[in-house]
Amino acid sequence: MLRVKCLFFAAYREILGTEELELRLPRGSRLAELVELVRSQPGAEALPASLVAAVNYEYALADTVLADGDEVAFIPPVAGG
Amino acid sequence: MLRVKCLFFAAYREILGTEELELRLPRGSRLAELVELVRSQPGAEALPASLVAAVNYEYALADTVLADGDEVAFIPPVAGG
Amino acid sequence: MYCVITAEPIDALEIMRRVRSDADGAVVLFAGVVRDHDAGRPVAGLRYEAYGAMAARKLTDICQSALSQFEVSDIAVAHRVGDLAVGEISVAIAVAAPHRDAAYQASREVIERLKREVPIWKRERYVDGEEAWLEGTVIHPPESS
Amino acid sequence: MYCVITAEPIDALEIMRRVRSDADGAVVLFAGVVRDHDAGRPVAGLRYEAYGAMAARKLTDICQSALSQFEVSDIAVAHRVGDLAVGEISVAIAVAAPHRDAAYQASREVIERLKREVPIWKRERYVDGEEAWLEGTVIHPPESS
Repeated sequence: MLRVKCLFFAAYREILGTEELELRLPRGSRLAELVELVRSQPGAEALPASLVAAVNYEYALADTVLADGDEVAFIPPVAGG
Repeated sequence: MLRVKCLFFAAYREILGTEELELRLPRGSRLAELVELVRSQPGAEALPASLVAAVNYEYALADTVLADGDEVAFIPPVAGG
Repeated sequence: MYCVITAEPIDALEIMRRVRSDADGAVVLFAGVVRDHDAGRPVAGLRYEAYGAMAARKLTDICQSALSQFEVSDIAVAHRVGDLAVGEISVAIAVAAPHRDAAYQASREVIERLKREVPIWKRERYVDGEEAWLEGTVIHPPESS
Repeated sequence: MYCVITAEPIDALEIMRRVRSDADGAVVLFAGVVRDHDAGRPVAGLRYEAYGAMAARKLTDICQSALSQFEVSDIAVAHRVGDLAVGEISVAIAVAAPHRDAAYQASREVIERLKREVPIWKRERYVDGEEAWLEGTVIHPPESS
């Protein structure tokens, strides 16, 4: 198994009621599988159909292979400036 | 006769050795005639072939008719900023 | 180069001073400021939230890329987080360059990319008491990972 | 609107403060600064000379025209005259606007027109002791008078 730290910001944090979850997946799992796991959390049905995530501070595609200890942040549409 | 106040800036002031001259011309004279009068001043042969002038703070063409009391400034190529 | 996400008020002059050197003839400063309205609705203030560690890295990437793309000497960026009142500076970008054209272009590039790519979110507090996260720009991850 | 030709050091922050109002989301400041070189030659300082009364009028015309051309709230410009050392601000232009695009465009328009149209001259003092009036831009008077 691998453990990843999931971070939720802004509207996503409010939807899930938490800013951080530690989730476990089988070794070799990809970001797409983590997204499915996140979607199974309580309240997650309010998340949008498309989710953007950053793995270890870089925006990542759904086929990115995860490693133990990765930090995966779910990034709502950005509005800085 | 009409009297105009002529102002010379930067390189032109140095060429003519003065920053201000009061010159007299016949009534109805145009800027072109004032320019000829300026060119007859001591040292004026060092002025460039083309001179730009402002009459009462507005850039003016050679055919501008002058009035008594006008302020005519000879404007070297500008370099502000 | 200087890129920070900060909870402290931004001193625009200090950001400008960080970039200028004696070889520079132009400094362009962009300051984003909290407006008293948005889409016609009166705004009382804003709350900015950032994914701090990633935001600072993304800003650094953006500035490094602008430094190599344009003939500029230095770039400094500070983005505020937390609660801001109308009139407060949310972001300041200073660019110094030997010539102005490059300074303007780099300044523009940094603010446009910041708005599209840096993980920062904005919650508006309206005069009528309501609050809402602002509709933002959807990130497009790189085509290959 | 605020347009001055001044012999006093320019306070960039003060120029910025003059333009911002609560309806503005963006302020762009351009600062022209004395460089330590020109065309490869080491420069010790500059002397700016202006036809003061006309320069202030021309600046005012330029700012008024930018205010009507772009969606900006206010513009302030200060241009220094006299002897300046390397690193001193020769010109500061602040533009405030609800949105940044107009602020950048108006800022650019004002500095470009200032350099082409305002009667100001620049004498460079080189490190080797020589001095020279800078080659400037020839004015083109209006086509009809």
